[in-house]
Amino acid sequence: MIDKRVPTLAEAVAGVKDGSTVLIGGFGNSGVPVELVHALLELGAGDLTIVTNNAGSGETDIAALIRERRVSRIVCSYPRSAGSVWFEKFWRAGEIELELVPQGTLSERMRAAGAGLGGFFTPAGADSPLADGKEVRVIDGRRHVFEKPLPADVALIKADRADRWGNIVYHSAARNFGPVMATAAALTVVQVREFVELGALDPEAIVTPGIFVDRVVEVSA
Amino acid sequence: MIDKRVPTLAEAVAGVKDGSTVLIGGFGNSGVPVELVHALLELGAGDLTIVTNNAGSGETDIAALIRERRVSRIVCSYPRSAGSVWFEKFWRAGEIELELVPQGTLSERMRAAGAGLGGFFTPAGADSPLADGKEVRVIDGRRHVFEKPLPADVALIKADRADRWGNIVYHSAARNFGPVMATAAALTVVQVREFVELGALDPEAIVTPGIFVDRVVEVSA
Amino acid sequence: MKLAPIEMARRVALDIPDGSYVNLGIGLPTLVADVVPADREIVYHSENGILGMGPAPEPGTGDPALINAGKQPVTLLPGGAYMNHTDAFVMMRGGHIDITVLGAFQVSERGDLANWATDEATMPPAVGGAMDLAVGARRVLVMTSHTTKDGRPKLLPACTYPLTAAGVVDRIYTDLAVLDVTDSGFLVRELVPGVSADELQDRTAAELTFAPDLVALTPV
Amino acid sequence: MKLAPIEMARRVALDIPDGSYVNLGIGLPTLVADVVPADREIVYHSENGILGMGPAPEPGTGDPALINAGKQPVTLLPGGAYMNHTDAFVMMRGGHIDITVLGAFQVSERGDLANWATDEATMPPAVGGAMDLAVGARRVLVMTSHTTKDGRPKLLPACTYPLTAAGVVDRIYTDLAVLDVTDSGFLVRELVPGVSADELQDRTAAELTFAPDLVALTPV
Repeated sequence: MIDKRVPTLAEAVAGVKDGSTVLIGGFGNSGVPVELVHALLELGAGDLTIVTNNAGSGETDIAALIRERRVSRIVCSYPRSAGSVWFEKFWRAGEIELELVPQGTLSERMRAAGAGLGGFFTPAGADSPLADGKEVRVIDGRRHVFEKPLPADVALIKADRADRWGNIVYHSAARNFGPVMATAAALTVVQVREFVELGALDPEAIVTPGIFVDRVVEVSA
Repeated sequence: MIDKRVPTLAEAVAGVKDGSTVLIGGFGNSGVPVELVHALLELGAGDLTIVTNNAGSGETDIAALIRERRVSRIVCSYPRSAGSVWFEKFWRAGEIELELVPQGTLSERMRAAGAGLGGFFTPAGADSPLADGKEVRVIDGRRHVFEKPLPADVALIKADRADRWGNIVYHSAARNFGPVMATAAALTVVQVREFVELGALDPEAIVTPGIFVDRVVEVSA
Repeated sequence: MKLAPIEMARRVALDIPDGSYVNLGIGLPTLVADVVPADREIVYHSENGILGMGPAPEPGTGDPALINAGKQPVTLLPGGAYMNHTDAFVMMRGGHIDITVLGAFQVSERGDLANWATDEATMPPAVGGAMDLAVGARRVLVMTSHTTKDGRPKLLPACTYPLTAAGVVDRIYTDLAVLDVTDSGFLVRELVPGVSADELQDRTAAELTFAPDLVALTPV
Repeated sequence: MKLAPIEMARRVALDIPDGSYVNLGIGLPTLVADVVPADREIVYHSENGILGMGPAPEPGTGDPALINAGKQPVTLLPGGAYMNHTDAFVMMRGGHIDITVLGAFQVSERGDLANWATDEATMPPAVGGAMDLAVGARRVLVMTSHTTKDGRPKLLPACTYPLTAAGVVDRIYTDLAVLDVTDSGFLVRELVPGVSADELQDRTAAELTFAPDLVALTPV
């Protein structure tokens, strides 16, 4: 029988190792798997590469991971925000490496990893210094830059509901990076507001099918 | 006001020109926009390049387009079927050109067109004669073949319901190529079983947002 | 005399046709949604996976997860849809957005846009979705003050800051003028009353051409 | 003595663990779904956008749009989901399918698979999703008669037909034997009673190695 439900946040993140690449969902404060990130903090894994859109804000979740020196490298599109104090402090001190990626390319690189593709050419960034050192090719008269897949060891995602097969639906704009991150990681962990019975989710409306999900954990709002 | 609903099949396909590249949804007999294809036949446009998974069967829809000599070229993954008599006849006579594309590559090439990408490397087909004449690159120890975007002039799609913004939901496995074809064509035309009021479709479950759709027409079952 | 931000937004709004799919950049451009004529139905897109975005909710109401690209609370209109980030960028990069309105640090006379990084190195760089929008939207409109706060020109023969994308800008709306990017450089279409052609040229590093049918850019 | 197709299917089914995501190729492999032990929960994938596919509906019932890759009517189990073609192939090519069972014209001792085209040119070529499955599934099982109808070997030092994919086959289930593809070629794991090692070698063009713990492939 397939049952991807785990009872605790600790079990949800169990086994994440030092040096892992971890995808963390969310855009601003929408869709961030705060409780899973705190469980990762508790677990103690360090030397992490974090792939996420923003570099944390305030004192919780991603900012806390950075503050506690668990993050050696961050791959993101927009690290700056009102409260990105810890990231900025470590970045200025040269203690955290930043790989800046245009947001569409960030998402597409994860998709390529999940889709088993070897890379793609995109016009985004091809005219900018972000293309430095990368292969640039003119296709149909337009400059394109070659971008590689971005696979990961772990994805931490927040969603709304899940069944025991790991089928997932999200809530409004909290969906954001969840579906693509689920495809790109060897271990995909999803926190949801609610477990539902198998068959309760509309098969026309399942956003992330269980094949992409390894563990689901319920976190009451 | 946005209103993509058109009252007749003739208006739905109006303006399709000789020499167009036309994407036609469906897999086997599931999800084929039969009525739209018949309207295209009626319209009379010829010298068409048809992109579709199968090469028609029996005497209707795609088979009829071929029989009536409207198709000069077909791009598909699986032209052979029990009733693909007309395709085989014209193919043997050298009167129709066939570009055979692995099914995942067919779908992915349309996605690349819709997504504004310049092409991608895939392992599918890289070891086969289908890679002949194409760029092959070893990535992470595996052979990949470079595949180009496949954009089109027109897409003909069958779905279940639509609102006046052109938001679309599908029915079970008839969804197949519809969503990706909708993104890849300059003119996307969708036949649906039923029009619904704006706001009637669940925003969490809309599969093809109206931004990808130009015309919708109701075809009663 | 120069236009206030809301007056600039009203001018931009006039150029957004009924039925357009529009993405408004963070900052100044977001003002445009508030002033589009009421008889036009516009579908607003947000890079974080919203199509058919509506205005901010009443204070104290609304869905905390439903925010726009600038992380401000918004609503969803009837007919709106949610999608994942990858699909939101298919819309942007794939040429499905009719119009984007973006801010700018610099625009060159060839339509090059620099709006993500300056030459200072004290703040970490950030790019977001600007590059995908700039290369992908069918029409790229820039909305910006004509000069920097300390009076330096933003419209240049060539950008000195790192590019967002080359040759993408179609039209620029400043607090002084409306300019098209043409094959022969900046063409001034509209000019605020009280500012002379010479004065505008003085505040512009690139050479300007003035349209024969130059129109007064009167605040509305 | 050789195995009947349903006996081959039963043998394959034993190697499909509980909880697997499985794609069965058209033809012989589809038999496997009917004989998987009832205590195993298997999620079947179909390339046309179905995950969690169930058996054929009762005659006269069912959804005409709900067909499998072989265009036969099927059903959807509770927990099943529909997806578009592109996403169905993300699952296939992206390494998310645990096991695929495919038919074959030829398999080489290096695990090369030829299952889409022969050398005859009278029929138009057709490929379908075979290449994406072969390169993408975590484990590629081949289910085939040991020789062609006219007795020619299908297991070869090198394929003579155009390849589907190189070096992808993990294990082969024939009507005579179960063979692993190893770094040193075909390793026979199980052999039908009544067929000697020499007889099997006679029907195989590639050189065979026999496992020290060779097991009798008894029909179940």
